[in-house]
Amino acid sequence: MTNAINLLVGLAMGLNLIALGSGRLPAIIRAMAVQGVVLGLMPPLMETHFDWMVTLVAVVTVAVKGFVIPGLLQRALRAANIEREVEPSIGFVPSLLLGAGGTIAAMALARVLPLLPEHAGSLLVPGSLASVLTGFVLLIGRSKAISQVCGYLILENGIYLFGLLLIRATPLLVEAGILLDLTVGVFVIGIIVDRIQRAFDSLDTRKLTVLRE
Amino acid sequence: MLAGGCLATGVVVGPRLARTWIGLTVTAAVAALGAAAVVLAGGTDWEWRSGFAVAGEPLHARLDAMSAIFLALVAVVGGASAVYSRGYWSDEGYPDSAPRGRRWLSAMVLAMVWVLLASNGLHFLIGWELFTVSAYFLVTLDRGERDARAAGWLYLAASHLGTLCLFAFFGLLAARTGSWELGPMRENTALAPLFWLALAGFAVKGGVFPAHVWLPSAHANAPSHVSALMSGVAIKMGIYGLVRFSGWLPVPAAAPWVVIGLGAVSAVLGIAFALVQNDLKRLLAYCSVENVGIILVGLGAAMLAATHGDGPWGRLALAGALLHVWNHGLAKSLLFFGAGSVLHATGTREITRLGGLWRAMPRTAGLFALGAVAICGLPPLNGFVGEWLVYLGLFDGATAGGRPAWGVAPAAIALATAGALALATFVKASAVVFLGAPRTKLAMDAHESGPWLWGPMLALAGLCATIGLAPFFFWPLVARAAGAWRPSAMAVEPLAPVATLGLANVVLALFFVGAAAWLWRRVHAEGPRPAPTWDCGYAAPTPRMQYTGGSFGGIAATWFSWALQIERTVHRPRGPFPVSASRVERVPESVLEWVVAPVAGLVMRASAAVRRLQHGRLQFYIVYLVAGLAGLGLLVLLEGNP
Amino acid sequence: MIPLLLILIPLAGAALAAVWPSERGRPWLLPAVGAVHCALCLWLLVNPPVVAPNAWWGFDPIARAVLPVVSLLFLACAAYAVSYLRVRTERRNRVFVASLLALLGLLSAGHQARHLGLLWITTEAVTLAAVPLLHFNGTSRAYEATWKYLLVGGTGIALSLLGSFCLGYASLHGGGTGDLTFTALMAQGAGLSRPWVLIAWVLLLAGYGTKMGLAPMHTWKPDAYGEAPGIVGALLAGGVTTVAFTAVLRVRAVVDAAGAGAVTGRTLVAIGLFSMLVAALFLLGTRDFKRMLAYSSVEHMGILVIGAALGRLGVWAALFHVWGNSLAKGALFLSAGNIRRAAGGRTVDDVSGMSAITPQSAAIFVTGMFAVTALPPFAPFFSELRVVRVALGSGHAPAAGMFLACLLFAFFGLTRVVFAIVDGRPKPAARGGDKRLRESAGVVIPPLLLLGLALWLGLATPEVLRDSWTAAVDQLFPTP
Amino acid sequence: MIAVVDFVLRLALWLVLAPLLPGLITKVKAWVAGRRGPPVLQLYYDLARLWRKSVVLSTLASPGFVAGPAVAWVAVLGAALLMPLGPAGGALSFKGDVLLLIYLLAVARFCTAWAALETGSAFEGMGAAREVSYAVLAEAALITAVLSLSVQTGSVTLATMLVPAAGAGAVLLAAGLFTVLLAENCRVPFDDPTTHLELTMIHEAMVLDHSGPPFAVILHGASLKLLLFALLLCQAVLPLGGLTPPVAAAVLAAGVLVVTVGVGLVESLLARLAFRRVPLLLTTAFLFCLFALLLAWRGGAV
Repeated sequence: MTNAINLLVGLAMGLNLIALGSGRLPAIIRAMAVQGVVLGLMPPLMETHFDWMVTLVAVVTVAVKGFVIPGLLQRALRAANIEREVEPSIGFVPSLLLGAGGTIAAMALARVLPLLPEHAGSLLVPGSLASVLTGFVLLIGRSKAISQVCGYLILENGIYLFGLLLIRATPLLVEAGILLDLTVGVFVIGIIVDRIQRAFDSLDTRKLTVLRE
Repeated sequence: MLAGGCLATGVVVGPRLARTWIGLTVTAAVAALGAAAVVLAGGTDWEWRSGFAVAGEPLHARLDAMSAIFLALVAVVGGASAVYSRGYWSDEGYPDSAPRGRRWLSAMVLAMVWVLLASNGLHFLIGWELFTVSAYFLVTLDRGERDARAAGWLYLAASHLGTLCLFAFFGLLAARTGSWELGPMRENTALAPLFWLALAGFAVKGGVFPAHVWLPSAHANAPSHVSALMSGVAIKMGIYGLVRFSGWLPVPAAAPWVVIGLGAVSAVLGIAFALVQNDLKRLLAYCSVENVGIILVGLGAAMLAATHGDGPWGRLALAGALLHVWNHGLAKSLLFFGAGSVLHATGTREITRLGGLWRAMPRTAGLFALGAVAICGLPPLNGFVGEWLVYLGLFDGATAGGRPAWGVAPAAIALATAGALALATFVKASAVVFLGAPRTKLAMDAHESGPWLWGPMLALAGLCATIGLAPFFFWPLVARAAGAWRPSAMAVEPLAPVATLGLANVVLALFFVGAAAWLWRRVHAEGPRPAPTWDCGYAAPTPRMQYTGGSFGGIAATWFSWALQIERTVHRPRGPFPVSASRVERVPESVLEWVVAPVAGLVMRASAAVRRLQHGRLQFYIVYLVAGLAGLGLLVLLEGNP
Repeated sequence: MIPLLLILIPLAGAALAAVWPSERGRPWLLPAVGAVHCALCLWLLVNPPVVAPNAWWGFDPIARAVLPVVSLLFLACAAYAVSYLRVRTERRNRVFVASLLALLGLLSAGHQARHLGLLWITTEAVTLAAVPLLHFNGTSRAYEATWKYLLVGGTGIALSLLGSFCLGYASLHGGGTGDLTFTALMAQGAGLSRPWVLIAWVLLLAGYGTKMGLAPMHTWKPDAYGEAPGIVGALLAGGVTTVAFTAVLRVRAVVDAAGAGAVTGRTLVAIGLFSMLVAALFLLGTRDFKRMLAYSSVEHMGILVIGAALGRLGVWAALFHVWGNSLAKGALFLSAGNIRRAAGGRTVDDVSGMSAITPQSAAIFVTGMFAVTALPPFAPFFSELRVVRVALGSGHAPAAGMFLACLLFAFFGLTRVVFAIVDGRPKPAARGGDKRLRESAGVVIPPLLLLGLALWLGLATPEVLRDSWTAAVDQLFPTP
Repeated sequence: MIAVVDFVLRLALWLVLAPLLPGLITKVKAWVAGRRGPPVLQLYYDLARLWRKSVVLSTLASPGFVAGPAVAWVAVLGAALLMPLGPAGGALSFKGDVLLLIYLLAVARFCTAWAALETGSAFEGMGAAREVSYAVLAEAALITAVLSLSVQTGSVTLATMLVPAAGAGAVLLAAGLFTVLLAENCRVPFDDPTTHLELTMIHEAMVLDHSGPPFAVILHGASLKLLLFALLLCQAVLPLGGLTPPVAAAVLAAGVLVVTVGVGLVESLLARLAFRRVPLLLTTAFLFCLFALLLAWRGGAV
């Protein structure tokens, strides 16, 4: 069971690196989407017995994170007809290195942190930390709104991963609410990206610097 | 209570019913004056507690001799400037701002009365702030005028600095004593350091020399009745605070020396700045700095005496200072009213553009001259009585010897210098403005001002003369107030033969008038032959040949050039037939321009640097977020593991 | 039951607004719901209900101490909104009204949430509900502001979620059940594992600090306040920030119970002073009078946090300040909105002499400015004085000194801008002639009422409020 | 009754004797220069003649132009009456009368300057400006001198405080007061009462436009002031305490004579100072008095 989880987490971490390394926006979106699906699959796996609530949550997550948001972003992408992330403020190689370094650091940190015995072996903590870091790198280092949204999503995925530590402790209602919020939030962001694309007809956030001081 | 009521209603009805308002204000003034007189004469404090709580603190008003002194001044000058404003800032002249002016005037006077009565730190602060703000709105009554706005803002900013010092002061006081109640707490020596905060806060309001930066422009640009109120009364509130809390709190050992030093410096430099001003009202404003200095010298002497064996001479100096509070308040308001009439009649405050006004406005000229004599502290008027008492205190201190002598003797010399400079200043001010020939068309077309204007001036002048000629009526009052400062066995009254002085003053006054009349009669016995001024042979002296105020003060100005930093731009005449030549002098606000401005510049540069961080780049905003996170983490890491 | 009504009625109202047919009728839902909500709140304020210790929701003392002011503020804004929306007929108001009502419901929920998870959910929901309000004007600037608000705020809120998880894990690791209700966490107290608690504290403070707008996480604030309508600004400054602040208070209580009180105190003072300093420096140079309000809000958040750092008395003063600040800020934002509309400009360079064009609003603006800069006898004066007094009394003299210095600079900046706008000669750009924009009773009375409340609060703080604050303090510091 | 007689006598004494001093000074100067010079009583003749003359009033002058000299004269006379005459004491003596005396002189200065500025003449303005400016230093020196006297006698009353210090103090004080006397009475080296180059004058420049009785009053006032300072100087440095009244009076008269002659000698031996050097000299006088004060402290109460 734990191995399966670890496998998935490892996959998610790999996807982080892809998102960091690739300059093509569709690739980033795809990586983010796949990661969403992967994360969506986890809760049912962790549950020993079938629980329709969990399944529902998982389905919703997979649907929204894996398909709705990516679709929305794809649409904005087509409308703005841009393909590549041009001149990122943190280059791809550096961000890749950052991500890799961050992953290793996360591993090391997870050893230091006082964890419960049953979590000691799991990749959840390092995975979540690595994803959070990746999210930040994307948010800071990319100039296209879309890649920043992806970064934000990956950040939240990381937090989601950490949340899985508590899945038994916290009541499902809360989990569900949190998930709902996240998804709605991302959804709203997607809408705003769409609006910005119309207002500025570009997704280059370096153009969004009218408001200052 | 009646006074409060009238003023409160004045705030409400003031804007609409001008006449009723004046009636109310004057009634209030009379009532307040009565209350003060009762307390001063009767010697029993008036105390009033009420269950009604404002801001969680029960109302508690106390009127003792000390606050009664100031209350009387507030009443007199407040009432006078209310009447004066009727003619000076009339509804016809200023339809939109006159009503506002009435409201704020009432509010300001009310707030000052509140400050004087409050015996609760919280209420004191409330009154203090209200008084400051209403004064701001009075200064900027003429909203269209850029100078007035700038001056008002400077005033507000400076006052706020002072207020925040008082925030800290009262906050600490309340924190240390555990309650907002004010009152004598001399035995609690832990409170001594607080005096520095009080000094800072009240000195700004009082316009003590280094902290006077706001004063000249505010007093010069305000409407004249407001200038009178601010210069005559408002700055006395700062004095009140100092006197009050130097009496109620224990003071640190160094405080008396600092106070007397500040006083001496203010006295000399203040009047030095006044001497070189070309703006009549600015000159008067700087003169206020000088007089505040004189008062502080008296207070400092009293504090010195109190900390060195409590010799009676300190009380003498303090009593003199308190009397000087009155004298300066009356005379300075009179002078500002006079300056207001001049401004009203000619439309300019520049001394160099005036001259020869006595012909057009004899009443104003006479009253202004009287005010000048009073403010110079010349016998037989009130100014002399006050300064004489201060001198007596200082001399007794010097003769008593001991360490205080090293403080009071230099102070006495400083006072003498300041007195002589004041004389020069006011000879210049009154003579250049009112005597000789009109220098410009403005001065030529001047006209005498109406009874609303000279009425209050006459009243104030009468008071100046009364205090000067019958000081023995007022002496017991101030003596009692000085006694209320810090209770002490010593009685001050016998220390100074005020009655004799009063007698001398009366005789002198009689002889002055007599001799003048006699000589006048002698001169006019056979008709004097009128002729143009014999200007050493110039056939037709032109007004431009008259000695200007600038050159009049020139000699003494050179002695203080280190402080005045006068900037001259000289354009010398060239060639045999020079076409043009000019010599422009500008007196900078030294402290403001050489000290405050650079500091402000630094702060503004820092602000600009910080504001550049808000550049609109989202990526960096998230960097800031991460940085904040990291910073907090670091902090916790350092604090967290013991 | 009633506490839930506080949440449900506005949400129902939002639903109703979403389906309400008429553009002109819809705005009237706002004052209606607001009035009901306000009435309920005040009723609960006067006779507080008993809250089960382990309940997830509840009108507990903290909610009682803060929620009523939010409700009052909303009522005023709602009353204002009716006239405002009548002026802004060119925009459809369906989404606007619905989101406003939803915002109210979620705010009530946020204040009443006694469960860390729920608290987070509601806060995030509030963030999202505010989005349509922010870009109501539909300009590109508005979208830019919304975008920044979303990403910065979202990142921050995400961090606070991580923090919540960490706190839960601290409970697990300390042998607890991982129950995230505050009562349970505080009960576990020292049982919580210290490192996780500290990590959680950092993350939560950063997260909810972002919502509060503490420097350096405040960057979204000026943009949002500058571009949103006055109502939204008022509600953000007076309502949303309050939720975040109560969140910080509740979390702090837990961390203190875990025995890290000293750490929390230090961090709070540090970030509070930093916020005040940054805000003061920004205020010194700001020229846009709506962004100015945002920085002033940052400054006041700093004051709140410093108060919260100073123990029982400090928290009491901070709660007092919440009331004073919300009311005064509300008045400021609303009157600023009027001036902004009539002036047709946003900076001191192209606005002046507004006292001639919008006399009442200008007067309210000036008075409100004096109120937030602690002019007695308005409430903020007393709360700030209390903060100073407590700070000086508890040996934080340097902090108090810096506090006062920041107040001074802020005062300089505010007065400079405000008087530049109010006094002087009106600029030709000002659209004073436009009848639609002339100030009507509907847009003048609400801010006036708010000011009046602030004044009344300062002059005579009602006993019931004092009690409620004391009760809240007792809840936060169970062992005095 | 006695008081009235005493008062009248004093008044007569001052009024009559005062104009003698300028005459003496001019006599001394003439003698030094080897000329016969005008008679000692010249000033009396001048005063009588002026009193009979009629007046030329500047068209610009206000009533103050006439009132000024009168008030100034009364002020100086009042100051003179406060000044004790050796054993006879002052007409009116009370604590702090010395301050009244100093301020009465200030009143006189105020009025003279005022009257000078009445006519709007540049030269009189110049003179007035110099008068009031140099008075600043002179007054500081004077108050310091008085301070030193009162410190060493522990009194602020003229009658009791005019007791000279022993030795250096007295010398310093004498030097200081003598300089102040020269300055206050507009004698060489501060001012030259005889020259007629207006630019170089202080006092004379101020009275250019006065004529007839007012001018007479001014001249008489000036002589009163000179006598006043001479007496102050003498009593500050001459130990009259132990002497019997007649002797004391004689000594006092002799002292005044010596001072007058001294002034005359100075006038004939020294040249007028350039105006920008005047402050220097006055500051020196001030320092003399200051040192006297310090000495008084060292020997005195401390």
